[in-house]
Amino acid sequence: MAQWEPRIIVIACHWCTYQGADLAGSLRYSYPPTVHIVRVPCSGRVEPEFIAEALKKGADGVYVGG
Amino acid sequence: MKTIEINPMTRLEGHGKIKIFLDENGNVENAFMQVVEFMGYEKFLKGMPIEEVPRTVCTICGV
Amino acid sequence: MEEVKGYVGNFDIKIKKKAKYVDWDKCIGCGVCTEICPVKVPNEYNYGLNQRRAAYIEYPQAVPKKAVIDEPNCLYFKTFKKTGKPACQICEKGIPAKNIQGCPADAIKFDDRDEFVDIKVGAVIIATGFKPMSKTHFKEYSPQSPDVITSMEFERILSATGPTGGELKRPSDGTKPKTIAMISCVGSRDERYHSYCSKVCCMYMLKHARILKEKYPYINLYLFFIDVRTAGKDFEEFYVYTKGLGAKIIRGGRVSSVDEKPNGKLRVRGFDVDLGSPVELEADLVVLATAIEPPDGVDDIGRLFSATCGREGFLREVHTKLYPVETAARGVLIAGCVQGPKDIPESIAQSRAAASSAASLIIPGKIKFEAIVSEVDREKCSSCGVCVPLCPYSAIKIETYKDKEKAKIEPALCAGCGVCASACPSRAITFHGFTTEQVIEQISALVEA
Amino acid sequence: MSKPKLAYYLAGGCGGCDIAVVDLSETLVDVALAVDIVFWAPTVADAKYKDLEAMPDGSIDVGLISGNIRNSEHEHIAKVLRKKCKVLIAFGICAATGGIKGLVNLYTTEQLLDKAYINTMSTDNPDKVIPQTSFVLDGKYDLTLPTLMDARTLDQVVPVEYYIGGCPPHYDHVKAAFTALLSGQLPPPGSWITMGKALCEVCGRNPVLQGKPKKLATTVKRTIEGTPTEGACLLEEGYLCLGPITQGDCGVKCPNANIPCRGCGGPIPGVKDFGLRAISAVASMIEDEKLIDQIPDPVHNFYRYNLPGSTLGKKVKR
Repeated sequence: MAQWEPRIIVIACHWCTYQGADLAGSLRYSYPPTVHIVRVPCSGRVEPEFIAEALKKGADGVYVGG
Repeated sequence: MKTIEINPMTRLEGHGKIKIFLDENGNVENAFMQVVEFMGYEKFLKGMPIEEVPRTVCTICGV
Repeated sequence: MEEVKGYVGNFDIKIKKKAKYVDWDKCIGCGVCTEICPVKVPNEYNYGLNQRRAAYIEYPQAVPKKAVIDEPNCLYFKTFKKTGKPACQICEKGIPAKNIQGCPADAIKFDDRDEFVDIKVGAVIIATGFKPMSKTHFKEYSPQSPDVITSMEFERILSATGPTGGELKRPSDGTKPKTIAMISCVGSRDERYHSYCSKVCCMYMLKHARILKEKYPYINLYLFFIDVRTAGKDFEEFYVYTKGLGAKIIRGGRVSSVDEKPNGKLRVRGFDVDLGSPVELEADLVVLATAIEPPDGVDDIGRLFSATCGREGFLREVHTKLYPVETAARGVLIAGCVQGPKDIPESIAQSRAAASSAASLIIPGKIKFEAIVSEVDREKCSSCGVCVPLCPYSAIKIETYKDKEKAKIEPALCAGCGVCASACPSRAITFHGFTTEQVIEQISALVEA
Repeated sequence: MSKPKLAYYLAGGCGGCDIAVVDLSETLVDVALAVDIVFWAPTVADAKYKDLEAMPDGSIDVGLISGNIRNSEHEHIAKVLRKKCKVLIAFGICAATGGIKGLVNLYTTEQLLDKAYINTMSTDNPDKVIPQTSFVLDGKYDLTLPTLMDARTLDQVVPVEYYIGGCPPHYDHVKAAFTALLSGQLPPPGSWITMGKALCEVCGRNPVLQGKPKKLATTVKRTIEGTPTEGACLLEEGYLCLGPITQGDCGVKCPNANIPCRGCGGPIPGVKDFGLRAISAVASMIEDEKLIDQIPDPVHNFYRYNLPGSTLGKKVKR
């Protein structure tokens, strides 16, 4: 059986974290396929509801970057 | 054994029922008043600032 | 700058013009008052290396070349405040007993008041320059010695209009220095103060060296560098040429100390990587290339315009490469050292970029906005006011709507961060493009995928 | 036309909502004349569950349920009422979002029973007897009790047409709701029968209504600390009033008495999770993020009336 990988939702600020993820992509770094990125215009746009919803729907972790 | 169940007990706040057991002659052999409600304030108030408690516990019974 | 209202295309700015106590319409810039005024104070323009009068013209090339009276130091005002009686007035009336005439243009105006000017502009360029770091921070370099000076002070000493009239003199005793040591990176590239490189010091130190060596070839010149940074067109050539003139370049990290010696000389101790050993020399004058710092009050100006400062205190551009002169506040542009240390060619290039960005912003007469902005549904708004102090761009105002005070977002000011929509307790604010439902759907789809 | 039929059931509540209806006083007489109350248990009428079960499906026009759904009996009667009623209303904050009694979701049933029946200083229960769902006494008396469950809101058990907030709803609010019900002027199903706006919009302490901006709180205070400035916004003063998030049908009773709102009016329409919105709003109103550590007892503060109805609903219990 494949090793369990946590399912992580990343809520990424358009101006920094998302750019960082983009840069990671252009540098051909890899990250696990269980990490999913949601772009928001600013980490100020993150509502507590987003985090709670992700966890409730079954995410193992939420990473807010901004 | 014949039984009579009064469910719910009315004209009061809080849930209760009465179960009466009758013998062969139709006389009451035994009767039980059961409280079906359970709240748990003892536990879930833990940690609440003391000044908030009075206006919280008034919901134990609102009548 | 007293007050800023409005937004790109419609700034209303209130500017305070300080009272000058000289009628500039009459002043002819003759300088009589600056000679007869009896009060002497340190001259800020020359970093206190000489003195000016309380009535003065800021610097010889000042435009317009008009005199002002320095109220806190002027005898007239000092006496007037204490006794309620006018005194001195020499600048106005002269000293008749000694046959000295006062202002020939009758321009002195002791009853001058601060003026407020309101202007309407479409865009703003902030170019408030920089501040050279003070030498007082560097105890290891004997800042108490008058012969330890900053490069800016040295620049004034070398200037023909400077405190010495362009003559090379030690500030302490007025003798001509025979050995000069210059130290780079004082406060820059130093974790204790500023981690950044001030960028221009290497080149202006070489410039000073070249001026000195061309004018006074017999002077011993020691330039201490961590390393010599000459990136830029013709800069390396300049460096090679200056070295050829006989300026001695010592590379090898920071100078460890400058000490005053009883004979009035300064002992400089450092390390030379080329020799691989410590070096020590006696100098008559030590010049510290202190760091370029953000100008005083830059954060206040930034706040007035909702432009943000970076970690080092310089105003921050939106994007280093793509939006180098734009700030987070639309219509507010930056140029020069207020954005970060830079040299003159770069400042000019940047200011021209800022000027053309401003022009292209306002000339069309219309401005396009991003559709990604927040909007208040005022029917739903509960007037709670949570959003107003939250907006980093001051785009939310309270406005009467159907007899109740409701929030209103000015789309021209909204930068599309969405903070208000996230915080709105009534869910009355919609952030177009990233609505709560949209983001939650995205999250749900990704979690369930 | 016959009079509309009304049913009222108190599930896991305290009866305060029943009293709010009784508080209508003279108006209640008009209401009682205008409607036919077919069931009101256990508080006011003598109706029994079996009477209710015997009624034809869809025969009741309006059913009101107050209290949350806490055990199998509540769940059963809620389902029965759903069948019998054309319109079902979650009456009061317990039915709508879970209420104070919904805080049981912070613990397991075992933990709660342990505290109530075994583990307190004043309890004398050497045999550690706790209530059982079924029990046969002396081999012949067959007794049953409903099964305790996590608290749920009414709409987590059966579909609900309307919601009314308040702990309990203010009688003026009840009056307005009854008037709307009897006149048939009802909002679309799924709505709250409320003003739909936050307490702030009717609060005399709200500086915004006077055209002044609301200032950020520079301290966080408990209700017992100091006295609020007269007429000043409690939130500005650091009292963590939940007025901005709570529907203001109550007549601003608490803030008018210098007591910060705790959210019994329920969330503003469009808000799914009151607690999270409250956290977001309060966090937005605090000047320094270090103050967040000073918020006393966040779970009881933000989730006092709405834990079962919130997104997470309960504490994960292992």
